[in-house]
Amino acid sequence: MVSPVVLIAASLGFAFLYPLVERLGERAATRIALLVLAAFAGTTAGWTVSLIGSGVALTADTAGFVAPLSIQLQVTAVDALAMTVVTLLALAALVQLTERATDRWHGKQVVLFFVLLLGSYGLIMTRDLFNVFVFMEISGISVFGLLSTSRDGRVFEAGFKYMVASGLASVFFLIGTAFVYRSVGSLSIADITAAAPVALASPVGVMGLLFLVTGILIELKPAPANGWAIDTYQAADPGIGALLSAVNATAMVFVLVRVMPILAGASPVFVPLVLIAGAGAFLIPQAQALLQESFKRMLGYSSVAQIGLVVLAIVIPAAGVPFAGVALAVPLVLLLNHAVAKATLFWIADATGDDASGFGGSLPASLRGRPALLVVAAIAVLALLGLPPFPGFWAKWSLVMGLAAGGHIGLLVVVLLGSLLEVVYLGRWLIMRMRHVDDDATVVSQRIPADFAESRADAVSGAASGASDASGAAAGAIPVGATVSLGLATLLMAGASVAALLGSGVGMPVLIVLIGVAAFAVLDVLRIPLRLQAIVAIAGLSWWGVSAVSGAALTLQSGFVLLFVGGAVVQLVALLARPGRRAGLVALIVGMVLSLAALTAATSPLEVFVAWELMTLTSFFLVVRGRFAAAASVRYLTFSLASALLMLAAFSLATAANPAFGTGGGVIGTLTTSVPWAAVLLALSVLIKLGAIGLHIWLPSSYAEAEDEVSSLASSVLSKAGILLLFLGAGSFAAPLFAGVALNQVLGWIGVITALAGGMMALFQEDIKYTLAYSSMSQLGYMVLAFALMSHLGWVTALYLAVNHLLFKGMLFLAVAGIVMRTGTRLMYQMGGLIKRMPFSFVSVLVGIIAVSGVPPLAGFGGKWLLYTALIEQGWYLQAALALFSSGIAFLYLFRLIHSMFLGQRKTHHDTVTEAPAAVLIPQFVFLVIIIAISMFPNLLIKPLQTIVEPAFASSVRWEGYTVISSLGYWNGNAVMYVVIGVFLAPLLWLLAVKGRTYRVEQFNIVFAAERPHTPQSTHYAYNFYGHYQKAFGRLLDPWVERFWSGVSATAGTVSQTLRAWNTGNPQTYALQILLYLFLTYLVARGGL
Amino acid sequence: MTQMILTKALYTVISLAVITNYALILIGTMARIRAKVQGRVGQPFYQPYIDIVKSNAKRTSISHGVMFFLGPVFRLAGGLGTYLFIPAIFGSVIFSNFSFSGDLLLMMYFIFFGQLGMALGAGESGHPHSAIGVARGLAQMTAFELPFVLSVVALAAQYGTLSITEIVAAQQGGFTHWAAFTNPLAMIAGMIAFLGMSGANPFSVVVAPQEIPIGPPTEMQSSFLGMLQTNRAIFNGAKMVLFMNLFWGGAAHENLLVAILIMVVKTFLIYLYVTIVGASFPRFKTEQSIRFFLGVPTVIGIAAVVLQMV
Amino acid sequence: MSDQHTQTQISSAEVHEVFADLHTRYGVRGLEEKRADQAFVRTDRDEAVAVLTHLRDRHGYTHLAFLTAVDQIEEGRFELLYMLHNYELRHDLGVIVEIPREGDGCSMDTIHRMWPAAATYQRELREMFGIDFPGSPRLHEDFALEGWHDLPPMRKEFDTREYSERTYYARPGRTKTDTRQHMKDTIYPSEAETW
Amino acid sequence: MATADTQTRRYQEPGAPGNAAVVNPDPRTVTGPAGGTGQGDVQTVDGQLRILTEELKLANADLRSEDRGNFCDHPPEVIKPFRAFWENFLNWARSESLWILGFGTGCGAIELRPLMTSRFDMYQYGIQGRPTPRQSSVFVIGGYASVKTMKRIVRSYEQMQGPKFVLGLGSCTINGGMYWDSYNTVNRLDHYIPVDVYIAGCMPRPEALLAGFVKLKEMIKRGECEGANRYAENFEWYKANQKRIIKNWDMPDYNW
Amino acid sequence: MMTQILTVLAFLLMALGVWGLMSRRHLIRIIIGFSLLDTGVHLLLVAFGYRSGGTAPILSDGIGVSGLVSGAVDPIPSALVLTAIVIGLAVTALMLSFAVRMYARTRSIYIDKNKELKW
Repeated sequence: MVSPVVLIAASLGFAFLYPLVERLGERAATRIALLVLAAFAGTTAGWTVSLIGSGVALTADTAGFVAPLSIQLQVTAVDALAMTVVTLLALAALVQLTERATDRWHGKQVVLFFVLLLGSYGLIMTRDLFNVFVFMEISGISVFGLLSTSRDGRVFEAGFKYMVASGLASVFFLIGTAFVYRSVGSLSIADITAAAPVALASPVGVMGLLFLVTGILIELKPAPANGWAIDTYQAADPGIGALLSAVNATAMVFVLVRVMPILAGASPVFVPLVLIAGAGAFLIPQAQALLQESFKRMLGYSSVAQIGLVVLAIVIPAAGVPFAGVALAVPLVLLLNHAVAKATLFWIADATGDDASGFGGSLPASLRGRPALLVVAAIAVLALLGLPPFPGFWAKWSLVMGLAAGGHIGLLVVVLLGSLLEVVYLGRWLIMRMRHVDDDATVVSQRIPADFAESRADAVSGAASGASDASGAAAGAIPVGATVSLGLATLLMAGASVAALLGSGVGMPVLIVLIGVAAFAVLDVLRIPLRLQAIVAIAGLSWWGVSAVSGAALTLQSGFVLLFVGGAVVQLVALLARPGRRAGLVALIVGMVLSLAALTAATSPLEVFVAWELMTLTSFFLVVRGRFAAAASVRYLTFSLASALLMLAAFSLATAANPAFGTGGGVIGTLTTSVPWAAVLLALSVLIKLGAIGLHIWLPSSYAEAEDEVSSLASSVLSKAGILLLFLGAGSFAAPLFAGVALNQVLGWIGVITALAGGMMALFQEDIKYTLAYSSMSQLGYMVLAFALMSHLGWVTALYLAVNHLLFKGMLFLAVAGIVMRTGTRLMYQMGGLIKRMPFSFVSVLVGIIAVSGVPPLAGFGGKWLLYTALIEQGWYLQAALALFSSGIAFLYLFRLIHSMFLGQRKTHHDTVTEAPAAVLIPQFVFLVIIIAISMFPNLLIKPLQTIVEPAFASSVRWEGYTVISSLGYWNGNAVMYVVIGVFLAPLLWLLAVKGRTYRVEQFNIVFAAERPHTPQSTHYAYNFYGHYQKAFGRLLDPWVERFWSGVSATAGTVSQTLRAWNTGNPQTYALQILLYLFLTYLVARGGL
Repeated sequence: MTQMILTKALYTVISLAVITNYALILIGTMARIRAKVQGRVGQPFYQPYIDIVKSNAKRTSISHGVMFFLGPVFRLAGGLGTYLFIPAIFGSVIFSNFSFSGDLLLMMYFIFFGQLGMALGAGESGHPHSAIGVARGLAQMTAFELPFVLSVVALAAQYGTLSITEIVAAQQGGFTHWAAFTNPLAMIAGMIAFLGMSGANPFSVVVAPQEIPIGPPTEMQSSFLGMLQTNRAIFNGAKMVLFMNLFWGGAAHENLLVAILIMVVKTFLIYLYVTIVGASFPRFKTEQSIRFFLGVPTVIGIAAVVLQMV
Repeated sequence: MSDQHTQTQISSAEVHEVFADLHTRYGVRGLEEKRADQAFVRTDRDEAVAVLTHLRDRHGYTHLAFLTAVDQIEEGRFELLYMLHNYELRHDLGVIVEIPREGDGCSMDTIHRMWPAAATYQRELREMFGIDFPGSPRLHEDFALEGWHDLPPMRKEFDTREYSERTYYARPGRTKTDTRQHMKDTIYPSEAETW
Repeated sequence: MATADTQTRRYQEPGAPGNAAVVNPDPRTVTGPAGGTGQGDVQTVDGQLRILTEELKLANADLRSEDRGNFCDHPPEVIKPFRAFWENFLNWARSESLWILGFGTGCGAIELRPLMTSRFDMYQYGIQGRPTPRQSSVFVIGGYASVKTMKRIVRSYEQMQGPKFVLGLGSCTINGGMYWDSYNTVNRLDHYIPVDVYIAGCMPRPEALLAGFVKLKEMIKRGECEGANRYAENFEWYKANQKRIIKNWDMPDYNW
Repeated sequence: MMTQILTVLAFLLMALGVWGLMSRRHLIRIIIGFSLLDTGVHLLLVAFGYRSGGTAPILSDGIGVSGLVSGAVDPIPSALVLTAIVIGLAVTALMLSFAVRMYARTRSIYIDKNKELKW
């Protein structure tokens, strides 16, 4: 095996030789440099393989002595792995760097680059304290040198600050080293570690170690003493930034890893000290990054934050499922995940030349129309956010589990909060890059032209244009070098992800999600048209769904699989109406459906969470495709991931209390926890996903601004995930929480208020998709209410409502999709009179709204009957009354919907509108037939649902023929249907018999106070249809929730503003901050003043 | 089986004939009583019949489309259905109608059936006033629905059932057993809601003839109008019978004719109450009536429900 | 109080003062004092707008009560009458402007910029007399008549009876009786004595 | 009833000028719709007046082209009454349920109001007001009809569903009354819409109006009020008359 | 004793350096302060390696390895200091060069005119 010394020597040697090599010509020299790097990579990879196999470390002593006299270099498997990744990233970085370098700097840059590499290797391998200092300085000097090659003139200022700070850090480190040496008499880390409990436990020793660790921490750029580092990231060329973040920082972390045993041995104060430092370093920059206007600076904040997280992970023994038992696996994976992702992002900033960040319509949509780059960027961002299937996810999971298991609740909060902030700014960046060029990223509610003018262009939904046509962003060619670097990094990430995924122990369903997405992504790459993809997806999903449930008994799991897969398959037919290609659409839909299915099949909390996250991600990328969905998808991502993080917290708390938590899977009550807080967090998480009142502000715009087919899927299928989770966690909610009030009672009230508020808000929407979105919110409220009853009838109702909602909301959204497709507007008052042009759509909407509003004889009434019976049975009288009231409200907005679109006056320019395409109609009529069937024969649906609920509750209703009888009342859907047919036919026949000659006249042939109507626009009563309702309720209808969240957002902004003002840009301030940091560590170590 | 169906059909026809004729005569009589109060001769008590015949005798009619055509059919079907889901006379086989198909909840939701159909028909007429009337009507409907629902829930809680027959059964044995006296708060809330339901003053803004000529049926004429007039009678009858059943002990006697007489008297009084209130108060604006219903009557309803809970 | 309100606050001398001012400035002539609170003056077409502006801004005649025209067909001209009112003095001042009846001369400067309401009067005058007010808003839209194509009906050369007979199918057999006489003779013969 | 009759007689002596009491002029006897060169002749303006196209659809030629699709183009049709007994029964119902269109076309409308009061109590005769032409069966033309109002009268009349009846109230509807030589008031209402009963006077009192209604009821019961059919039969003639005076015809040829 | 004096001196020097670093606006003076700080640290290292009365840790013929171990001052700090001085020099040089570039860019040698990057 190659000795570690060789690597150091080779780096140094090559750096010195490079000027000679350069004489061979620039290209040749670059190639040789790359070859050398490749050889390094081969070496380190070789080490990794053999060391993992053997499990021992590779040691080399220099200068012919043995330790402690000599400087010892040592490589463990972890080190080797890190070095491999660092080398590979360096390889990628070199490609990128040499291409971007100016002539003036070219050769020198390579030399400095190799010196930096040398320093990094050294930092990782050395086991000598002073040698650490040397390598630190070597890295530092090479970084300063590299910095000065940047194009941005401000880099000197930044570099100067860096030098001051790094100089101070060196001083601390040296002082510390000196103290340690004085106390121990050796510089070998192994010796010091051994001697630490005795020799360094004295105040002097601790003082020395304090200097030492502060020096190391400063080098790790911990907030709040890291302004200089941020400035550097901002000013440096992105390539250099990538090196700094990926290579240098990674190596520095290893110093801490080396020193940690010494610290831990010397004094118990150091572990909390480093934990606090790590927590601060993680949380503060996340907050500071919120308002950044420079992407590089934002990445800088993110980098330092990530290192903070790694520092935390180094200290906390992780107890989660993945990588259990492998020492340092969590920090290492976090670190490497960060290194690769961050380098990628820096290179993307370089490739697109786009250094803007923040949120606003003027920002460039620089990734639009560059699918490959977008995928790479998305992977990097997701990996950085610690989302599955990227390695960081598993590490974060373990870390959080470890935190909970260790009882570090405060740190848990810090990690989750920091992660959420990171989601906000990184997600925002990604969304702004990939948004449609027309989108000014302000759309979170309906848009109505100020003059009520008919303007087609304005209101055309995203669906009308699609993603593929958008190429407004000037897509300059990406340099070859960047392509190679990004490709390499992405491959690295992909490989790591696959490895981590396979090692994580998650089951097949989760893997199938990824395989599905990947398969359809391949179809996209092969430029297969959308229709073909849709057919493949329909066939595949049908086959998969059938094979998943065939033969299985009807349980919650198979029931929901049927619901998810069946609902999605039917709606996928609508995609056949869209010609051309839509990159990613089918892949993401398939991914979403499969992840929903995976959710049902999950057998451990980890699997549940992975499936949940995958569902969130796929749906997020579906939502963001909408033409004006930027602002909406920011909300969607933020709230969805907040929900996920809450769930993570809940799971970690529950697992900490009960290691057997959540194993089993797919049955009611799997996720039952007896920890009250875990139950509350779980409920909150689900409530966010269900758009419960107060947490709903993401829902309307996300559903409405997504593409039309996506809206339909999201509203009808996706929204049921929350319901599934409620059932999975069912047992958690019944236990009394405080003052004898159980969580389910709170849930019930939240449910009914959501139902009412959603309906109220739907009343006043002009935009049809917003109406339906709010309607979904309201309907989900009903489901929560029914579920919260915790009774047999309640649960049957919840499931019944879920099925019913899937059917009618799918129908309505698809019908609306067809109408929007044909009329080119989403504003209801711009439609009207379409019944004659689109009769089939009308029938579908009519049946849909009858089903929603619960008017007998259609199936909706079954849901209402069950609901009120269940509510009154449980003594929830007021809830029952409120639910009935909101069902009246539902009737109102639904009538408005059908009236404004189909009845009233048809606009002259809609005279030639044709019926929606068959592909859009077919799924609607499939649903319609199902609705009619279960209306005629309610037992077809209710009985299976009873079977599903049976394991939890004994049946409380009985059947007599078609009559379902509860303790309160009865309902015979079949008889009602016949009576209705009877009472309908009798008057109809009478009318046909007695009516005189009937003339079919047009809509303008109305009595109009002896005038004639002027134009259809001025005759169609649709705008502000329920103005009087608004008037009656007055201030009650003010957007309180919106205001609250705006307040939260503004507060976060203020906090961020305040925090970032700390980084004044003055090196002297920074120096002072570093001194204060030292003082602070001293205070923490002392345990206060 | 066939015989059973035929018998049921016959009973249905009898039941419908009784309620239709009774309600028509009631409307005519009430108009005449109102005229007398105003010092007029007033229209003949059979004027509603003439009007319906006249409407149906129109030689031409116009239709704005399928939904316009079907709107009155829906409306009448809603009225018929509402009546047919209520057991009109307690204990009578002939007048039990189709109450076996569902309970109070079915009836409450079936009211929407006719409203929806009519609203659709009115909507397709393309007349803005129709749409305005519908918007007002629906808004007002949801508003009075709240006190009504509260009173119904209070009743359901009181009697532990949602079956109308059982609610009536529980009220037998003297007027002190009537829900009106055992649960007066629910009765008050329900009877106030009934004012809104009947659409008389002060809640007649839906049809406001001067402002939005006649509201939803602005475009309805000829046979369509005739159906609406018929429905007005049946639907009114159904609602009065419902309220009689819910709060006023229903109509029960071993002798069917006496039972019908009881029904006639009780519904007459209920209708008289609506007429008196209607004659005494001016019309509310929509938002005023919404606020009204969501105010005092709702509070009374909540009180009724809370009384059942404690 | 109410007396003060109804009584004019201006003396004849003051009216003369105003007139003198207008006379010297714009050559306004022909002062006629019809009542204590009402006077008329005449001015030339070219000076009219200036006179009106002056009256409005300097003499407090801020209100345009009405604007109408009188067809002086015998003299071949229209008399436009701008009736102004002074709220403080409670005084009406009519400004009479003579314009030719025929041809291009049958037009007048618009005053809708001084009194926006004047536009409506001017529309009416355009429709009923055919007087043009170039620049006045919506001047050529129908005002009281819908789709009138004949001579402007208020011009005296327009024979309304002839037009009616030509257009509206007079019912034969219509006789004309003096109403007063008819009532005396036929309807209320007994009461007629008491009138 | 008797009171009303007496009062009618009291103020409407037959033979008085313009006091045609109750007349029922048939337009065909005055100026026939077919041919003729007299004063009441159809003046086809430049031969442009074509109401019906070859397919017997209304041409709606005066509408803007984009408006045409918004209106029905079916011409009115004559609808034969039923036979003896049944039609008599229906006519009885029609006569006992007279719903007036609430459209005061002229100053005479003021005389309609007292009918609702307790003193005259029109309800006892089965008469009541209705705010929309769709549901009304009687159109009371309240006095003079200017050209502008005529346009609205035509619209509203056509929007009523047959059988429908017209009461001409006041002398102006008969021969123009005091506006007989006005440039914008029609002289003979029956040239534009079929009139069933005229009530002469300027103004007639409510009693006269009631007498007119009674007369109308009698006529309906006798089956004499076929104005709607007359209108359909002589549609082109009526239309020509209407279009002759209504110059800006921005409505369909038949308003349905 | 010597060690203590040297240590105190080293810390004084460091304090002086820090003071210079923190209080001066002129870039060159800051760098001088920085150098003082460095020197202080070097002194500290030397002080920690000092052994009272010890000889220079030079391996010569007169003194054997054992004598060196017992009699000489600790050689490692000295070696470290040598390295540190070299590194310090390099850093100082870089700092100076950066200062020059900063001056070239902003035409100001004062630190508060050279803080474009912030927040």
